[in-house]
Amino acid sequence: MTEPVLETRGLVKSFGALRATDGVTLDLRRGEIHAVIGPNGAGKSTLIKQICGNIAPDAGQVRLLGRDVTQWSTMARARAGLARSFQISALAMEDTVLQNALLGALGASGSPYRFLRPALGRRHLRDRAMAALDRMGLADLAATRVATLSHGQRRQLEVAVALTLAPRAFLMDEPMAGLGSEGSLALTRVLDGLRAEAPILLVEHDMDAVFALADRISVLVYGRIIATGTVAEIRANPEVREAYLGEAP
Amino acid sequence: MTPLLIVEQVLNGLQSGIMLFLMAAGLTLIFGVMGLINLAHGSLFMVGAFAAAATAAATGSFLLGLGAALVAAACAGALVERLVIRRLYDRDHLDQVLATFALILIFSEGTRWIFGSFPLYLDIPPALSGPVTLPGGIQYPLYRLFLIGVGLVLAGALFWLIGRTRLGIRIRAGENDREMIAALGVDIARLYTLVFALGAALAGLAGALVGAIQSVQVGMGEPVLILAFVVIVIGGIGSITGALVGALLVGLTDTLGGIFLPRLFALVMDPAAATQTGAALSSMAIYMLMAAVLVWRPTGLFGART
Amino acid sequence: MLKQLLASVALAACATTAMAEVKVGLITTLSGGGAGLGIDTRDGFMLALEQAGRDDVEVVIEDDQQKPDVAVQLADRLIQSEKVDVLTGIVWSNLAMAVVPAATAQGLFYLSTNAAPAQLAGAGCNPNYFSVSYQNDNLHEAAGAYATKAGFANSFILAPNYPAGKDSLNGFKRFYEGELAGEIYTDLGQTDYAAEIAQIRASGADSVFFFLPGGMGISFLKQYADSGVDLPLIGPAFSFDQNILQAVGDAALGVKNTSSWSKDLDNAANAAFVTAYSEKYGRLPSLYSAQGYDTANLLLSAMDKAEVSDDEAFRAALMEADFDSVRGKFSFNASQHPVQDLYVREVVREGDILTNQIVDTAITDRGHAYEAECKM
Amino acid sequence: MTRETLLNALVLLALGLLPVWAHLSDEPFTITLATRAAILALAAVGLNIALGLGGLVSLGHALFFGIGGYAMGILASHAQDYTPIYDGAFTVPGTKSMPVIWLVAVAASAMAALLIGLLALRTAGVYFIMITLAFGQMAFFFAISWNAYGGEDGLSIYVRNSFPGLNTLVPIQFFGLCFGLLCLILLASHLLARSPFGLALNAARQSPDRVMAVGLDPKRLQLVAFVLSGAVTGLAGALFADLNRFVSPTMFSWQTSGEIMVFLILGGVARLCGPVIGAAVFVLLEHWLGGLSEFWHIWLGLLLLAVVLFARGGLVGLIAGRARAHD
Repeated sequence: MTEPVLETRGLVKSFGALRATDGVTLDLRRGEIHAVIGPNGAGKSTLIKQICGNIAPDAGQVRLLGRDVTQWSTMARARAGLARSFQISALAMEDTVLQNALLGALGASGSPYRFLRPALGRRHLRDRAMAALDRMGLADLAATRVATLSHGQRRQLEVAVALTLAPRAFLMDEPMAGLGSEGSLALTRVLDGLRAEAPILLVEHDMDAVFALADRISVLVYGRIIATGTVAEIRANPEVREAYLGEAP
Repeated sequence: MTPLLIVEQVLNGLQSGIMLFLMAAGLTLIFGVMGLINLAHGSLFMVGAFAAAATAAATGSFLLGLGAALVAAACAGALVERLVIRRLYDRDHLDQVLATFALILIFSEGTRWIFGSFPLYLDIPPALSGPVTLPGGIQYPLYRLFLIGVGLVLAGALFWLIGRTRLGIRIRAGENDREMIAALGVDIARLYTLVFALGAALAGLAGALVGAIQSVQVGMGEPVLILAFVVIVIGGIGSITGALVGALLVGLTDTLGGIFLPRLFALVMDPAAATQTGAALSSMAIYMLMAAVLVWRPTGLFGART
Repeated sequence: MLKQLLASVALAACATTAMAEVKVGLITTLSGGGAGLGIDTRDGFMLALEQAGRDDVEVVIEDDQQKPDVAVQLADRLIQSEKVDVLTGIVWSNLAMAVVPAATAQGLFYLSTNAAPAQLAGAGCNPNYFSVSYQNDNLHEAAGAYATKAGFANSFILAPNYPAGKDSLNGFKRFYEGELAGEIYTDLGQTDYAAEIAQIRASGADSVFFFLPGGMGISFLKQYADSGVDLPLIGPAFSFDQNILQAVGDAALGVKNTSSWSKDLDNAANAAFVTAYSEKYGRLPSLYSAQGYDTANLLLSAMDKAEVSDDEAFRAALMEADFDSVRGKFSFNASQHPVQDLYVREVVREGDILTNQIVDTAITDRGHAYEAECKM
Repeated sequence: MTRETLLNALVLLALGLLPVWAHLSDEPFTITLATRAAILALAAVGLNIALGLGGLVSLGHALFFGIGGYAMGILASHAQDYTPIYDGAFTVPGTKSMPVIWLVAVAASAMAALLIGLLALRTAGVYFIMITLAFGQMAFFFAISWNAYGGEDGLSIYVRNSFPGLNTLVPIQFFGLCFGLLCLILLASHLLARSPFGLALNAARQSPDRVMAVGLDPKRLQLVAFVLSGAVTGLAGALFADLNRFVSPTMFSWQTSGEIMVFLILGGVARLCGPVIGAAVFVLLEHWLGGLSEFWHIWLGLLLLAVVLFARGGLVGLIAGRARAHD
């Protein structure tokens, strides 16, 4: 078997007495969508932050493309090919859609210290940004300010920015949150097509989307993975039903 | 340098620190509760001193002067809060800096307009003047002991107010979550005015207390303001404990630095050069302390970690 | 080039009016914490003009806010737009250093009502620069002379850590023959002197000399009086000026200070000045008022003898100092600084108010220490 | 956008032409005022890079202004006294040449900005405001007690420094020099705002998390902005010193920092010509109000208050409407 693209090994993070993640081990393989689900307070945010490098784990490892990146900064991980989208969208609200996409392209180019020629005049940046916008159906809105976009459009832009990075792995933090059923459906289609380019670690509350998309699902409860498996396996797992699905009416 | 002299200088450091605390406490409360940078806090210090001097001159009573300082500063604070500051809570720090910078100009020149360009007279009441002999034979001005005492009592009262009373609970709630105290049915606008007036009153009182041994003049507030900012930044903005610790640190550094640095330099250079180098460095000492603290702990000693 | 321009303007003026007008630019501090000094300077200066009742002097008054860059701007404006002939009025040495060299280089006369830094007295002296006040070191020198005369042998001296402070202590030491119990430079603008007073107490000194102008002096005097240290204090007049004394209160009583002028100086010009000033402004004059008054009278006396457009003649007329100084005898030395007596005053209470009384003369006919350096 | 472009053009045209008119009608002081406005505007343009684009509220920009000023003062005073600055293994002479002075001013203030930025950018928000203030105060007290260069008295330079091919003593020529530099730096800052760096910096101010997520380091972007900003303000300081032919610690005072910030906010933060309008209006007010009343600070204060409370976005915002994204 080839090496997983992204992998965590026994990630532990405590806040005082609370163990937010308690030895989380999971992997993301080429071509798959791996969903992480769990009730509120299960430690999903803490897990994401450790994978992205926002917080350092007390113990354990994060590996990206076979390299131990646990000590790496967020920026270094992004440059190494890990793209993320934010649960609460973290776009530059005063800027246009295109400028936000350009930022991604600029990040991918790795050389932001160019001071005189306009960013828009740089062909390779612009093409890359427009391609991503096009794919998310945002090309027509390129000149629109993000602040005036609808919630759903901002979600799409989040994904578009991630796309500009041409990453080796996606980490998506509840991309469906707040989208209507139509929006979810559209995004589901996009993500479905994306997995061929780079695998997606999908942290999501929307069960319909998860069950529609995921090749594998891991269930996080109280900081621990209690089960990992295919959709069918997870549906059938009694422990999961009791701990998690059981709670949801 | 005798141990007695060192003890005396430590007392001096404590005294200036505790007065700084009165300034810094209001500043840090106002920042903690309302998220506001108030550059005009020094003006309230000045208002207190002028009110005290004018009242004491008219009535001959220092005590009445202190009362007037409290009332005048609190009123000025409440007024400014209602007219100006209230509109700045949801603005960024930049607007707050500019607006309160404008307030300094208005307060300073307004005071000069009313009281003229010459310093006012405010003296220590006879009952508190002159030195007393402390154990160990230290001759120490009674008034400075009085300042330490008043400062400690006020600090205690403030800790009690914040920690033990309903108002304190609301203030602390306000620091954590504005929406929550609105949900609790507290009238936020009133709470803010009250906190601002409280901070102003503390500054005004400090101005009057210190004014008795200093020069009551226009512009007296700004040096203290900058020191008070240094204090709350060292202590961690929003923390009363931090303000106390920061104030004492700054007071002691400032006082002791001025004495020991020249002596330190005298060990390695000739006396005249040492005196000047030491004096130069000691005037920079508290800023170096502040920079060092911030580099070490970017949110101050007792500030909330982000 | 500019000088030519000015000359031609003056010529044009001559053609229209019978008498040559003199235009004076008075730059002084009228706002902010140091405004009191500038206001006194202005009031003294204007009183003299008013008394003379002349219409051939025009004064343009500007507020420098005690900021050097503002002073420079104002000087530029007065020179370029108002085309003044004479500049005067600056209180502070650092502002004078910013304005005077450039102004005199452009051919204007500068008559100093107060600030007279060493640079302008010595190597930097200029034919167009006259100090009507003193040389900055003078009052400190007088204090040193008095300390020696009074038999003090172990003085503790302190001043703020800036050039005028250093000049002050050097000036004191120039005429002081005893030992130093200690020498301290404080922060500029410092308000608390507890630490310094403790050092004074511990030093075993027999007297204290201090130079702390403005609010610093008020703070120091109050705190010193309250500390129980009862060593005799000596200082230059700046901390005992008429306007400041009331704010210091009884803490200043009995303190000796040195000055080139006092309101009780016994001469007719002074008596008339004090009366007129008090009547007009409702307060007693200060040293700054007196210097402003003298400067205006000096200017008027020179105008009677020469045209301001004639540099050489006007300079000679100024040098004569043919006016009734409120300081009694007054003359200029070769570097165009006063030669005058320096007095010791004591703070006394007169009725409701505190004021100064002359008790001694510290130095007679004092010029200044930098004369040899002035090549003019 | 067009309305603001028009306004910018008008403002620059007015600032550029007024002195020409003044020169022709022999009003040299008007030229001096315009020069002052242009130089102060340049200082604020510098701050605008850090504050407007980078969101770094620095209350310590007087430090760079002062360093620029002292660079001029030190170099020129040594040249004027014919004493070398350093005379050891090799000799460093003073100079009266503006280009050299500018270069030194820019390099020195950029170095200072780099060092201070490295430390100060560990903090954020109010702490950043305060730590920059603290560094400014440190420099202020240092300058006061720096006897070798005049301490509190400052340094006087008797003759304005020279620029090849110009007679800088002629007011209109010196103005032209300052105005030319202002326009050049405005153009540069216009380009900067649209450049890849400007884009990234702008995003770093609004959403540092996003910037990190695309692999860029927001702190480093801000540090570079701070250095550029300090360098421009330092250049303005050197010019200001040359305008006055004088430097003093006042240039380092926190009020100077406050005033530079006032120019910017009065005109409009993050607007290309905001600093220019702010500085010009401030200089005019100072000149007019100062002549009207001894207590003109009160009116200035009230006016500033009115701008903050009722004219958000400063004067440019008032005239040209809300800021738009750069495109």
